[in-house]
Amino acid sequence: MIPGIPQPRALRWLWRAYVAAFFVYLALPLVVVCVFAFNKSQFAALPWNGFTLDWFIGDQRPWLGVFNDRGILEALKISAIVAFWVSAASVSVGVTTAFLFVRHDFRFKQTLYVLMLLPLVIPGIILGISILVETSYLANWLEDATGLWFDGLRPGLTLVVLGQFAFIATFATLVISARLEKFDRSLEEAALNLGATPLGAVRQVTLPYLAPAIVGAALVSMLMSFENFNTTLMLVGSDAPLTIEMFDRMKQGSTPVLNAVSLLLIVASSVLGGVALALRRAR
Amino acid sequence: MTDTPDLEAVRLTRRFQDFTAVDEVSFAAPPGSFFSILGPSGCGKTTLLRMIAGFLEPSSGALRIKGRDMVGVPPNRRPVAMVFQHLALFPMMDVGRNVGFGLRQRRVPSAEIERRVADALERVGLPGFERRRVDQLSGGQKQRVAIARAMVIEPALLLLDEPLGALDLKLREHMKVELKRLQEAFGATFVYITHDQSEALVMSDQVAVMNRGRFEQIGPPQELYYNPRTAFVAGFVGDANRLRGKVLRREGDAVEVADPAGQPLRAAAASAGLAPGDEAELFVRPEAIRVSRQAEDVAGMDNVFACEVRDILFNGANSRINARVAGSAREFDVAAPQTGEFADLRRGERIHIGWNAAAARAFAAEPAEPAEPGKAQAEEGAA
Amino acid sequence: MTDTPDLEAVRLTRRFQDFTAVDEVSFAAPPGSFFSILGPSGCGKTTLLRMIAGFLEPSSGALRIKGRDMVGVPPNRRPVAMVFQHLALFPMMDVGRNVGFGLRQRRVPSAEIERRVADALERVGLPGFERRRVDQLSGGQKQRVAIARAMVIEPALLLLDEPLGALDLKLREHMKVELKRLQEAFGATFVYITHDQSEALVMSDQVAVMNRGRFEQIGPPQELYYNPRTAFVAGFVGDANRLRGKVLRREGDAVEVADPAGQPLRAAAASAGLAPGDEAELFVRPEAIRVSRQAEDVAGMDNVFACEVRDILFNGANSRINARVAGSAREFDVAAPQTGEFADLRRGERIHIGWNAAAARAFAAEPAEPAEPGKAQAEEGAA
Amino acid sequence: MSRPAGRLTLILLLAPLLLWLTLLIVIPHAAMLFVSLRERVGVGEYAFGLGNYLTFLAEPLYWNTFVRTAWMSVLATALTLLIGFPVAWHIAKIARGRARQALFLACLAPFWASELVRTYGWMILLRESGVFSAVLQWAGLAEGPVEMLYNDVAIMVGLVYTSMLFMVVPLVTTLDSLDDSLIEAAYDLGASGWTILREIVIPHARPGIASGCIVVFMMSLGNYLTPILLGGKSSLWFTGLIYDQFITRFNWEQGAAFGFLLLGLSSAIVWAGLRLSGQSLRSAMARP
Amino acid sequence: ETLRLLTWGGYAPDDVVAMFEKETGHKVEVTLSNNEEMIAKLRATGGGGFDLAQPSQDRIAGAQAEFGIYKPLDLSRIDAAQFIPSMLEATKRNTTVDGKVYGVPHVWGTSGLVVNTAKAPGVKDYLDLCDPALKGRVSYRLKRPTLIAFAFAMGEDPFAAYADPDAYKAILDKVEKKLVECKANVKTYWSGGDEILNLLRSGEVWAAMAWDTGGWKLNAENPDITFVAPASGALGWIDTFALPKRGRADDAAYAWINFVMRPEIAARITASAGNFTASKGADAFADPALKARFQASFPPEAIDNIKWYPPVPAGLEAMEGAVLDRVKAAQ
Ligand SMILES: Nc1ncnc2c1ncn2[C@@H]1O[C@H](COP(=O)(O)OP(=O)(O)OP(=O)(O)O)[C@@H](O)[C@H]1O
Ligand SMILES: Nc1ncnc2c1ncn2[C@@H]1O[C@H](COP(=O)(O)OP(=O)(O)OP(=O)(O)O)[C@@H](O)[C@H]1O
Ligand SMILES: NCCCCNCCCN
Ligand SMILES: [Mg+2]
Ligand SMILES: [Mg+2]
Repeated sequence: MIPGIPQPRALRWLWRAYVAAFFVYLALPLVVVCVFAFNKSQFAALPWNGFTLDWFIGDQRPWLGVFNDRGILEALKISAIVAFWVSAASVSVGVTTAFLFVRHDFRFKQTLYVLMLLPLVIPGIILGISILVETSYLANWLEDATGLWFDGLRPGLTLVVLGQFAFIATFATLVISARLEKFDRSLEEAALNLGATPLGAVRQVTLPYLAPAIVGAALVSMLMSFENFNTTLMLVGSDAPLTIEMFDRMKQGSTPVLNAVSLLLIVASSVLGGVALALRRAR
Repeated sequence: MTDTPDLEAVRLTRRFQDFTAVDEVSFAAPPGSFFSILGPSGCGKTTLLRMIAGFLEPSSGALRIKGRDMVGVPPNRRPVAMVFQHLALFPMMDVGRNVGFGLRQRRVPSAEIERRVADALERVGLPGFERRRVDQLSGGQKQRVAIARAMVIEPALLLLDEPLGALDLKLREHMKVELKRLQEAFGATFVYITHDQSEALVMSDQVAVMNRGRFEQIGPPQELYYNPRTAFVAGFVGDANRLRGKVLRREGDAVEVADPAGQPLRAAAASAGLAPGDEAELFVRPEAIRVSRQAEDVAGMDNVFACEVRDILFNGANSRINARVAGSAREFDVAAPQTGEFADLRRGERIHIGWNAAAARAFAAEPAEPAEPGKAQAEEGAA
Repeated sequence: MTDTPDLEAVRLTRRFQDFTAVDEVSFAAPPGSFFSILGPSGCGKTTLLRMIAGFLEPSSGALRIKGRDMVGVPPNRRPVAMVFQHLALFPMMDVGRNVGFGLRQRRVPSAEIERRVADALERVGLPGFERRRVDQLSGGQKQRVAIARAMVIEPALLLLDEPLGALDLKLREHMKVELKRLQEAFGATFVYITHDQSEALVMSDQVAVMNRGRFEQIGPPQELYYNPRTAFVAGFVGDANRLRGKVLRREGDAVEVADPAGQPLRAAAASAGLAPGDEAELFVRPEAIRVSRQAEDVAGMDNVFACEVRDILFNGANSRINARVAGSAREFDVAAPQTGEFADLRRGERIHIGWNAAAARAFAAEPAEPAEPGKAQAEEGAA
Repeated sequence: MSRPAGRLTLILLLAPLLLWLTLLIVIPHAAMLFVSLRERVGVGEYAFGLGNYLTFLAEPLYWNTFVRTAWMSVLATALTLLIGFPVAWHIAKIARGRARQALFLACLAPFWASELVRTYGWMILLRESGVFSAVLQWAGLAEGPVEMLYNDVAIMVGLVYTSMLFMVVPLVTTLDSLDDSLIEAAYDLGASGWTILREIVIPHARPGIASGCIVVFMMSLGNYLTPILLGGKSSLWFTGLIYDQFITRFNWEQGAAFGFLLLGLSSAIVWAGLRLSGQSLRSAMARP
Repeated sequence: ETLRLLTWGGYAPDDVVAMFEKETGHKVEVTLSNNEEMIAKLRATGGGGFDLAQPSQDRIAGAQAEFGIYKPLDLSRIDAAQFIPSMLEATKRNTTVDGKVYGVPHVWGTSGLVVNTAKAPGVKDYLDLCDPALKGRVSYRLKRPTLIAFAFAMGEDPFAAYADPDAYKAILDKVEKKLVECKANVKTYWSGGDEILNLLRSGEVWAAMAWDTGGWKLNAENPDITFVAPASGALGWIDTFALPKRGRADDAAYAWINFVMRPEIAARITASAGNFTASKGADAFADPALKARFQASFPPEAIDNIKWYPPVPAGLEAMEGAVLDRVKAAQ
């Protein structure tokens, strides 16, 4: 298939069929997950026993729906809290780091840049255990030394946030740097020239220019945090975020309440993702 | 208005490491004038302008605006406004907020901002454009908004860094005239930089020709065109045929230069210091050469050649004849007379060309340089 | 060589959905000629060229290359080669492999490829450039490599889609002449598209002026310039002053048109069908207008106006006087005589201008159109 | 901006980065290395040594899992490339306007739902009482229920699915930047489709292929969920071993050693990939 | 106070939590887990993050010796009268380290076989799971109970060998071989209680080694499926209450223990988890149908044959882990 060049009809059809098949392959698992959220069966499998909304609104075990499932709701809340902090931290550091790498020259810049990229090629589980090991030893040492307790250094939400931040910050930095690089410095100079102070120029011109990237990075960070599993698994304490809760339930063998949560997740993240994409377009 | 120039530079110099981008440049732009700095790419124009705007510190020399010394004054405190090459309109603000930006920085009350913005937009011919988004404007409109934004703060000086560079040909032609009219309307001093000689010639009261960090000549456009003082100016401003040869004789300002193709070439105006035996470069403008089918028609002129037509470059009023001197490799570009008298000229035909010594100028030849633009540059490539 | 044209199109048409991009275009390019298609952006030039190259199927009409019908023949089977607007040199190959690409596809033995590549590079003035990387070439060199790459396969026809568009001004001037010389050297038929009238005029044997999918006129450059057959051609090819008015009288080809500023305007050549009462458009080239300080000098001419100098656009040999008719808003662009006789003309001075009916042409006025280029387009913005 | 102010800005901007990289990347890995070099010699007693690494060498099971994980990840990467390339080509070069946007969006959408949900979907599809089995029986292609879960093919399907986005997006980006006129020029000069693919498209897309492959390979190698959930009784995966050492054997020392081995393996393969494709980490990864 | 409870599925049903919260004002957060993960989590947190854990009684002493993740119970705060005395004593004994008691009993039950008698009528002992007729229809966990169970079924006494690592190793080798042979029969190694129920329910699995309670639950839905006490003896386990070393809500933890050991509450837990508790007198409140199923599965001689887990000495688990890995890796 060559763009703009006439092709035999059969080849064109074959090609289209392949592309169509591909998108069916992409959609199938998600569609199936969603459909089985409405099956009147305790088990997400065939046969189809009829339509039900119990997995959303049921209030009696085992027909307990998402909206009445304390565990799921709690996990959802935890995920949201984690996502909020991860995204806030990643975006803040992303902005400062983007300015650093785009605007400044200093010794070891290249080395630091490569180091900053590394989290992208460290398997999540290893990131998780390495932070677990570090903080455990640190906590043990601090506790031995002071006799106090350092709960923040033990598996729990703080570590989950830190662990996710460790690699999501790289994404945020890349997204924001990409936009900052495209920023025409003469806009800032124009602002100075028109009487703005250096900070005023950044505030009135540069940051508004970066806004779509910042919001986009925040949304992407939230999505990544929400769906992170590998790193979180190693750092989670008593408060399980949604993916961990769902994984535990899957291992335990759960009712299609999982399908219902998944459906909600798919809808919510598509909306968020759509917004992030629209923002990227809007530049 | 006093006689203090709006802008005055004295031996202004800027070095980057061991490279001197601007080299002891001195000039003064009188109030209300359109002052252009014309030079090839990389000659230091932007560096100079950025020093005036305060984005770069001079390495040495003095810079005064309205008589006030500018050294150490940050850009946001200087009474200059700038129109950037790519205009640098703020894309996140509408036209009104763009134009009002400078006033907001000065904490002008918002009612007054509104009034002055409306007024500025009116003056650039865009009344009521306040709520337009920047990306909804055409190239020419953007240009005018940039000027309004700069002029609304009533700067002593407006600096323009090749603002027409990004426009397409037709619009550029139009904006040349427009810019000059705006300058007159605002009555402000414009300092305009460009590498396009036709822009500088058409718009300016004064043009400074810059080359390798230095000013080669400052003067009104006609003076540069008709009385270039250096070989560089002669070659860079306007088209010219360029001839090299050894100086044979010198009499006052007039010289005779040896030409391999036959009779010596005569020029009435030679630069000082050009002595017999020196390598000289002669410049003759295509429109200064007379062309005829009959040898007699040009016989009385100081320099005459019998040629063969190599190409006819028909281009309406700007048609050229490319003629090669018979029995030589020397070529001339000759303006085809606008009378249309040579419309039937054919390639290979024999013609006679001639020009008077008064139409030619001679300079000491510079060694051919990569930084040199014009004809020579376009010949690159034939390794 | 026979008389079969290298390229022949008969009522060639291409529609996109309900939009007709190329509309019943017919023409023939004789062997060895330089054939240009000139038209404003969006008029359908690229669409036409892509049909010739085989990247688009015509909706109707016939297309023959060297007499062979081309409908249904895929691009890689057509005896044409194309030089793309951005040249489309393969950045992943060196110059030699770029030029040899077409030969490799034809399974020419590699020794012969080497020989022919060296030969082609030699002919475009780049001998020994085989091992250079594409990004090490200057703009003009790239241009020549693209031509070598296309010519090495000895196509019947070379198609060029605005190949100079990406070059800067000086280089473009130079390459105009160069391209024409290369065409002569290769002796091939070039079909060249451009929206720049000066390119078309300078290089071509024949120019087709295209507008909104149709050919308005085909002819040699001089004919288009001096005898435009439509208002569009008159306005698009070369500069012209454009005057509107109602037709008062018609005598043979001559017409008289009412002018608000006073006496009627006379034109010797009017398009057919222009009748009294019709709205007409008159075209007069700036260089066809005589200018003088004395009214007597122009008194004998068919059209005369007393004017005031509004602007002097000094540009060396191409200087213009912008004159406004006294007591009216009508403005004229007049070429300043190259004699330098008006060098001391000042703004606001009174002058007299005049031209003969023979220098003006009249056409039925078209309603002002956004697709129309030229002066009118540059006036955009003043809302 | 004056010099001291510039310095202060630099320090303020540098601080968060340095804190992040040292506290969350450098020191943790150093700590992990340290732990991996501790051997358990008795209840609560440890000594320094390479014992944990020797255990790895001595036990073929660990070796095999290591090699198997690497090999399957390479395979998954290759499959993802083969399957994704035509689609990326379609999006970048063939689809136009709104269709193009829609297809690109359709490519992204599944990845906004979590990996867990995607894998769960495959479980519902593949299991014996699942959709495929039912469809096969309904179509008469199978007599009884067919189990498609719990085997390596299922793992492969899941891995390819899960990484598809990370292949398609960089490919679309690079293919998008390939000027159509290069293809047309080649075609115009007589090239066939294959020649164009080999001589024009692939050389141009190399950076995208490299970055796509690196990311997909990393994701497969470091995957935990997919092999566990889809692989069932044969779900041997090196990350699983690491998890087990940490969680079910409480053997952090061994787990840390495994972690380091995995890190070494991934670094080595990424490095080799970059080498082969003439890319740098910077050029391959810095394209969000 | 918030009580962060680390426990098994079914041990903290919603209604009980609600009653407790209402009565005491403490809030309860439940995290479901299994023995290994409980230890792993507590190890990672240094005994923090949770206020009350419920590991099995045999898994406390070793983990405590190695990692020190629990704190001793203050027995004075536990209402001993609510416990079945023999079970309380046995558990205290097994969970004593350095003279301090770390666990008291809560729920007890057995592991044995859950069989779909219509499809796999012949399954009476663990080794029957390896019958080629059951290819692809069997499931068990890949955890130490399976090793122990197969060892008993192969005529060994692994508990007796606990003190003698070499002997234990020899037994494990035998078991490993058997499990590798048997692997073809396995559909998947299950890990969660509801997972195996779903597999049996849907007919994907016909016979499994599983907890008794699952069998009884399914029996209520489908009479073909039931728990079978294996001929070589069911394995008896007791899940306990233990206090993580750095729990912060001891008051709530003790309150919870005393609350759920009340007979009427214990009966609710039995109803939810399916297993009986160490609560004295809860029997009276238990569902008669459940009791009936228990009696059907456990005739008196089967009860006598239950093999109760002794505490696992530290270090054995590493040996078992390697065996389990190899079984998993086998093709
Ligand atoms: N920050 C810098 N460091 C080193 N050299 C510089 C710097 N800025 C400019 N130069 C050099 O100074 C010279 C003049 O640059 P400048 O930008 O002023 O040229 P210009 O006349 O504006 O050219 P153009 O027409 O291409 O914009 C160039 O050779 C450039 O390479
Ligand atoms: N694939 C297409 N679908 C619909 N309309 C098209 C398509 N290709 C071109 N057109 C339309 O056909 C007209 C002619 O386009 P074409 O590209 O031939 O113009 P052009 O003369 O080459 O212009 P330019 O000088 O800007 O390159 C334009 O209005 C364009 O919008
Ligand atoms: N080896 C000990 C097994 C303990 C099982 N507890 C099971 C709880 C099931 N509901
Ligand atoms: Mg510049
Ligand atoms: Mg075009």
